[in-house]
Amino acid sequence: MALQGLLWCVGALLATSVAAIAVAQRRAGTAVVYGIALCVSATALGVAGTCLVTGSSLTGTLTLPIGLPWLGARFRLDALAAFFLVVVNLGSATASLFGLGYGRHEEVPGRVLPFFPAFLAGMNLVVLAGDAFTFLFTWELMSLSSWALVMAHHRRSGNAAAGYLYLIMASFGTLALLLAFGLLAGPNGDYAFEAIRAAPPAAGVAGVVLALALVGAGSKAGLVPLHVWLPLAHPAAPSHVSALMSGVMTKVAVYGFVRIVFDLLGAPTWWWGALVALLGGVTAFMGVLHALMEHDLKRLLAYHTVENIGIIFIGLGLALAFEANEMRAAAALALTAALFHVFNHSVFKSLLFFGSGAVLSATGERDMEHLGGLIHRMPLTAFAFLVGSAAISALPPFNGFVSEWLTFQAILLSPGLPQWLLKFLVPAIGALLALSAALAAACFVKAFGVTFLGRPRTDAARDATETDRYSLAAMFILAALCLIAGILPGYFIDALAPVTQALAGAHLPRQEELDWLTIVPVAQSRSSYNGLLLFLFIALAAGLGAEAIHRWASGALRRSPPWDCGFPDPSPATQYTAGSFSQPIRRVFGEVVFRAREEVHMPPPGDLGAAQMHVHMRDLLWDVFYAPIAGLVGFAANRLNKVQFLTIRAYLTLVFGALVVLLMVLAIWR
Amino acid sequence: MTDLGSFIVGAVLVIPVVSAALLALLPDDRTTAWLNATAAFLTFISAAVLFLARPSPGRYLIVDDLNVVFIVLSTFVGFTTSVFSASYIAHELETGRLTPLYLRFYHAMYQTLMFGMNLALLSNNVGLMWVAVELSTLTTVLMVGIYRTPAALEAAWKYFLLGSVGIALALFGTILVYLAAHSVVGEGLDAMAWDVLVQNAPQFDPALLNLSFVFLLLGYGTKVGLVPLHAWLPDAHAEGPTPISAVLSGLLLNVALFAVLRFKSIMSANSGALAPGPLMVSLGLLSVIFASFMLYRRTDIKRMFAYSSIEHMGIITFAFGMGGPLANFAGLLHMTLHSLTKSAIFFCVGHIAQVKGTQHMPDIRGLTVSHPVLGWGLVFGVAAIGGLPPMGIFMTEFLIVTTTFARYPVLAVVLGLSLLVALGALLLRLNGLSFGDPHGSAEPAKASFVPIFAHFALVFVAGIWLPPALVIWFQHVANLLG
Amino acid sequence: MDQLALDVAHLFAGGLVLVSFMLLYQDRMTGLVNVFALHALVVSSSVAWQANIQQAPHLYITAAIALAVKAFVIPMALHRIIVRLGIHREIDPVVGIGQTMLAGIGLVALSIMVMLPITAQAGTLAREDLAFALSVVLLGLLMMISRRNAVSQVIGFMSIENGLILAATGAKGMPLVVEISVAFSILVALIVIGVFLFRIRERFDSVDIHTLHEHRGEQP
Amino acid sequence: MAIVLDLLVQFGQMFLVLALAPLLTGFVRKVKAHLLRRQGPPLVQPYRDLLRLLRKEVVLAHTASWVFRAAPYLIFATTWVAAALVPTFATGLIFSYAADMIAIVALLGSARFMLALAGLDIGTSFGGIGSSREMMIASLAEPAMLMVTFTLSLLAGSTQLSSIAAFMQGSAVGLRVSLALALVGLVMVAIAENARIPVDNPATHLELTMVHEAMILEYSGRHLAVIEAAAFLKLLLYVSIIACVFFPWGIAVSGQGLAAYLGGVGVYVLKLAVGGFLLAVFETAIAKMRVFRVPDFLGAALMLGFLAALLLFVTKAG
Repeated sequence: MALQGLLWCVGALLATSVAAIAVAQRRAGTAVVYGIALCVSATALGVAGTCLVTGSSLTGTLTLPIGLPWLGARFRLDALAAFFLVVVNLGSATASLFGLGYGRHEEVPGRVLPFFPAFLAGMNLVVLAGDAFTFLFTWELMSLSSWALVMAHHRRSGNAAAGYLYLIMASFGTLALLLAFGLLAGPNGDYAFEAIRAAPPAAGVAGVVLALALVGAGSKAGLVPLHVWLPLAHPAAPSHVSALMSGVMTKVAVYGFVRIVFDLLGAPTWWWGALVALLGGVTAFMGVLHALMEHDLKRLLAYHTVENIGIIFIGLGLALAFEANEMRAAAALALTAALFHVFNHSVFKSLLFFGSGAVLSATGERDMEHLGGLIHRMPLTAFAFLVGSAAISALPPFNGFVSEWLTFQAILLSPGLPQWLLKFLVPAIGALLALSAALAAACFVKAFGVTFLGRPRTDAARDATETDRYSLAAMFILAALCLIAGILPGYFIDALAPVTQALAGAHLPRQEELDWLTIVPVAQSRSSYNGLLLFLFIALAAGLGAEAIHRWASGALRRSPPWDCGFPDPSPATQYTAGSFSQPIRRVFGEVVFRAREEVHMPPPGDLGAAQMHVHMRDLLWDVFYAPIAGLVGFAANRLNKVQFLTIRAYLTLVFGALVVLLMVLAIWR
Repeated sequence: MTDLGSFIVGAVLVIPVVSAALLALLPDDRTTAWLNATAAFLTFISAAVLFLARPSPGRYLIVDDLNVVFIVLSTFVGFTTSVFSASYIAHELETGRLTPLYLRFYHAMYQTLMFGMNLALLSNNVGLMWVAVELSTLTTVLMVGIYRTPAALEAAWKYFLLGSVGIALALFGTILVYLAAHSVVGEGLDAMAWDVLVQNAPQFDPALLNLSFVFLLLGYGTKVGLVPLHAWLPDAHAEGPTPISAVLSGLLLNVALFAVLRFKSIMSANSGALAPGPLMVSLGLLSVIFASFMLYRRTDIKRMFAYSSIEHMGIITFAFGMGGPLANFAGLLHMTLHSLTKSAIFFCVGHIAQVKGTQHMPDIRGLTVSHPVLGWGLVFGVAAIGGLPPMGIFMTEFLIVTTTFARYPVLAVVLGLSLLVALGALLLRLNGLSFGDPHGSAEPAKASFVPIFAHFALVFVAGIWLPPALVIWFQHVANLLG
Repeated sequence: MDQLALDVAHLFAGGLVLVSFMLLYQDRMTGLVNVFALHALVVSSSVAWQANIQQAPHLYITAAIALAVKAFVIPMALHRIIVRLGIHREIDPVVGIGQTMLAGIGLVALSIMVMLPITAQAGTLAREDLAFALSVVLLGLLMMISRRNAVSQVIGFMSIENGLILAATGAKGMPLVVEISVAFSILVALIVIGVFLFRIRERFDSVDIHTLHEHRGEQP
Repeated sequence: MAIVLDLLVQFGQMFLVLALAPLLTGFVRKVKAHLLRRQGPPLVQPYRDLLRLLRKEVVLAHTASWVFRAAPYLIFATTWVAAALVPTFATGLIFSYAADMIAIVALLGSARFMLALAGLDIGTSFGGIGSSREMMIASLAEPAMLMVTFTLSLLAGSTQLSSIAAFMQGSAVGLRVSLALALVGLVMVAIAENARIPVDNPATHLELTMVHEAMILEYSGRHLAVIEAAAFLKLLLYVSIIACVFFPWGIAVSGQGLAAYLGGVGVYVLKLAVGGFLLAVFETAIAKMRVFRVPDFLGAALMLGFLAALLLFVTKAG
């Protein structure tokens, strides 16, 4: 029943995208399309949410007579799918709401409106798909529609190249998944998930499938070193689409990985966990370092998506390791941590991208070095963005901290793992996680501080105005969710129980009965966290302090210019910039990771010329993984291209050679 | 029914001949284009009737499950191409690249080509088929050279020579087949008739069959455009009139491949002969790899899509070489969809080249801005030909790669990676062609979009939903091919 | 009688291979054309003989066509082309005549090797004769690719055709032989006309790469 | 009735730390002064400073936003809550299960986050310097702290401070290498986090070397008072963590009655005195290092914590 409803929603979205081609040019088109998208995805959100919470009418299956003729298109709804549908449609609904306002600034609605609903439909369908063909079909559909959205502003420099890289990497991932499913389905091609689940592959084959799934899903989710397209493509799209791509589409990729590895692949082997978790740790660390070096606001956010994907994969890897060692409860904890972080990241990453979109539409700037002081002009946006920054920096009492706390708890359970490699690996991963959490905080002090605080660095920033109410509504809904999920995590964890039960064969103790709404992953004595109590304490303490001070201290206040240290220069250029803010961290990590070099040209004394400083950084990952491939293809293309310009005699020689070779084959084959 | 069937078969062959004669004689150039289209339409209708009424196989002609698919497809594309050619040729006359005299010649040759291909598909006789293929080759040679520019002449000449050598090889193979057959089924026409050959294939001398297949594969493979026999194909596509490029890519290659398939079924019927699969697989894979790398350095838009045709012919040959019901099904479907998609792409490209006045890709930019229909049409076409959903080729490539991977993982990986390389090249060009700031003339194209949309609609629907009747049909044929 | 007939046919086939080697050996244009006339003569007489022993009168037509077209008309045309286009007498081979001959011998050996496994008696055409036909075809191809010279390439192609006709007529009772040979003669005639029309100087290459880059829309 | 009592004890601890914090700082200053052969300010000087500041007016820059004005209270609140959650004189208080060590680290993290933002809010280069250096230091100190946390919680099988303290009181501990490593690491982190020599000099006002002071350069009046109080609390918090984890003797267990509590308080004050004395000695003994040497210092701390955790991972059977 629920499944039919969801499919109807998808159908409505597809119909909308077709209709959008017609209405795109009208003025009302934007409102109509986003309005419909909002209503539909809100409905889908409601359906999926009720399915997840009540568990009613889960595991419905449905087969439509399309797609592969002898197989049909199969759709299936279970706890895992329901959870990810909640994530997808929450993001879609808020993005549509944001688009209601933001879309009015769109200069080429004809290139955005038709593809936006199709993109939403694609993401929903991937999660609903019940056989390999439908899964890949919708997966690629999702990529294609999002590619079209990335190409929407194709005339801006760099966007076309970003779209190109994106589509190539997406197709590469699809190829890997294709091969994975080819292995799972076997030679006579029974692609239905039921059939695959019924006959899980042998251990060796399963290892290959895992690697392929890691490549396929990882290239979409942005696992290092397959992440290169992400920071280019996500910012290139319109901001609400960037929010969807970063906050939601990467989660769909995570869904694909979980579906294949936890559901279809049978019992895991311990080294899977080691591999996945290690990749996750490296991804988190590299992602946040890249983000720190970035001063394009949207690209910074995209790199943080890479970081959070890494955190999610750490959780998944730990879950695999625990499951391989039959530590069901621990596996459930790790999986819960990962999935909860999936939800949290989708919330605050969408929020942050909305904020950047509001800034972009208010100032036309994405470069933080040209912003500043926006908190005075756009206070509400600033507030929402601050909440998002605190959440993504894993600060209590917001939701980001809870999921990272759960991940730490899972790490602390891992000494129980018997394998030595894991014993050595897991603490290192924990260190990486801690490091990237701290660096993320630094990075968002930079992002919020340089963008919203201080003095405006350009006229665009000085003349900015607060964004429209639709966008604000979208942002504040998400900000509220960040706080609620942070202080009442118990309910969310309980909602995840059926998922972990289905995948890991266990679930966390039921949380909502505990007094004071504490969350207790394993046992009271072991560890517990109480967001509500912390929140109340902080509120109480702050209230007490403020009250006492306003009661007894002097309320006198005098405005004055800031202390200039005897060097009065009103120019806002004297402020700390994003680059200078991250300089110390660049000095600490940069030499190793980026081969960062600083060149300082100091004019001789008496020369009034400006001193200059250049920072050179190289992306070693690109140099190691991608440059060789590109070079190889170019080389082969150049060499083979000579064949285009031979004489007819030479071509005849080719024919003759082929003939002689085949005849020799015949003569020898006998 | 059978008499109606034979009448229909007669119609499929006679209509082109008669109309060719008419078109050669009629002077006026306004009506001839539409006469051409009408004739093609009638041919298509009568071919479609063959689904219902089918004659019993004769000494010279036969209609069976395999070739009826081909004949309907080729007459359909022939019809749509003639519609496209009407608007295309009108523009050529205005710009004066063609004189009315050449136009008469062109239309007559067009119908002759149709006749040749239909005959090749319908013939129940290896010799007759050989003659028909040679006929269609000669007509296309003449049409490729129709612009009389040095480049066109050179392309035609190259095509002519390589084609002739191919024909010679094919003839030798045909003779060997006859030699293998006539000691079993006796002399005369029986020893060249398909149905007889396939029935008696098991008793033939394996060694002779092997030898003949080598020659036939190379001979007709030259027409298919398999690497390293492909050299004529890119230039012939690039220099001839665009309708001819569409017909070449959409139809003539299929006809040659059809011949190879016929002989493959004979080979696989004989247990003693060497399996034809490995040969076809290796040639196909070679073509795919080679063509995908050749795509990168192309600057002429039609030549680029010609190389993409080589690539897809390689995929189809690979699939048929793999064999097995799934792979054969995928091969048939891929061939059908490729014909539709590639001819539609050439329709787009033809109009684009006309409005922009060049085939040099660096001079064509930002089409989605200046000519939205053509630009997005090109995007759609490239997405379809690159195997992206929701277009049908995704399904066939999905089937081919997965089934291959289960059997020969290495081959599947190589195939998949080279498909990726090809996609990379096409997208790279597409970025320049369809996106970015427009460049060149922005005057609206006087184009007939109906054929383009018709083909794309078919491809799109095929990607989402295949009619069950068609599926059963293809599966049946796939099982026949073994 | 029958055995003798076969031996004569065998003799013709062997002779044809010999003449093909003579073609490869030629280093003068006029000599080449004359030897080709001889090639055609041998083929046509072989065809006539086959017509005789198979009691297949229609083969006489093929023989006549071969004799008329390829032994007289085309050689004359070629002589005229040589004179008209003022092609210098030397034919410039890609590799030396000697290596070419060696390669040809290798090809003959290859074709015999390929034919060995054939068991069935292929009509009046013995296994060896088929091998001879095949080697004539291969030698023709070798000629086409080992000469840079248009006329000699045409001649190579025509010798291929002769080999085919030898095989075709040898295949007893093969239908459509006449039609096929006619069609093939048309093909040859077209090629010759093409050489004549396009003023192809001493090599195909001249209508190929050197003059045509700018037309190709491609940069090498 | 019992719960009211428990609540009373809990809040008693909250206000106890608040009351003791300035005293500790004053004590450290006094000892340092004595070591330098100076008289030094009286012990209660910090209280006087706070009161004086509270009575002064606030001089607020034109460019200050609400972040600048809200930050002090939030910083104070988070630090205070964190400090109040640390078991000082008694373990197992009613809210002790909220006293998760990771949570405490994160609370201090939020305080630092707000402080750094406040530093950037005015838009002068001093604030920028301070914030950027502070975050650089934190980006190494926080992981080090977490590694120490790992070590302790792996030993005690819990991340709750009171359980850890209870475990350390027990006999099962013995003398462990990893504990020693963790102690050293924790001390280094504490020095860095509290802006003490050699990382930072709390007494300096030379812009180029200061970190913490640079961030709060624009603060004045009551805002400055609140921030100073938060800083006092932070120092107290670290000393009490070290005390209750590594020297857990004499801590009362909840429910033992008032006498035990009073005894606990006495021992606690004693521990604070010892800790303060050692800190003063340490600070006077060495010189401040360059800012860009700090990463090496903290990297060492991180390495120590990591080694400690690794040792436990490898030795612990599971």
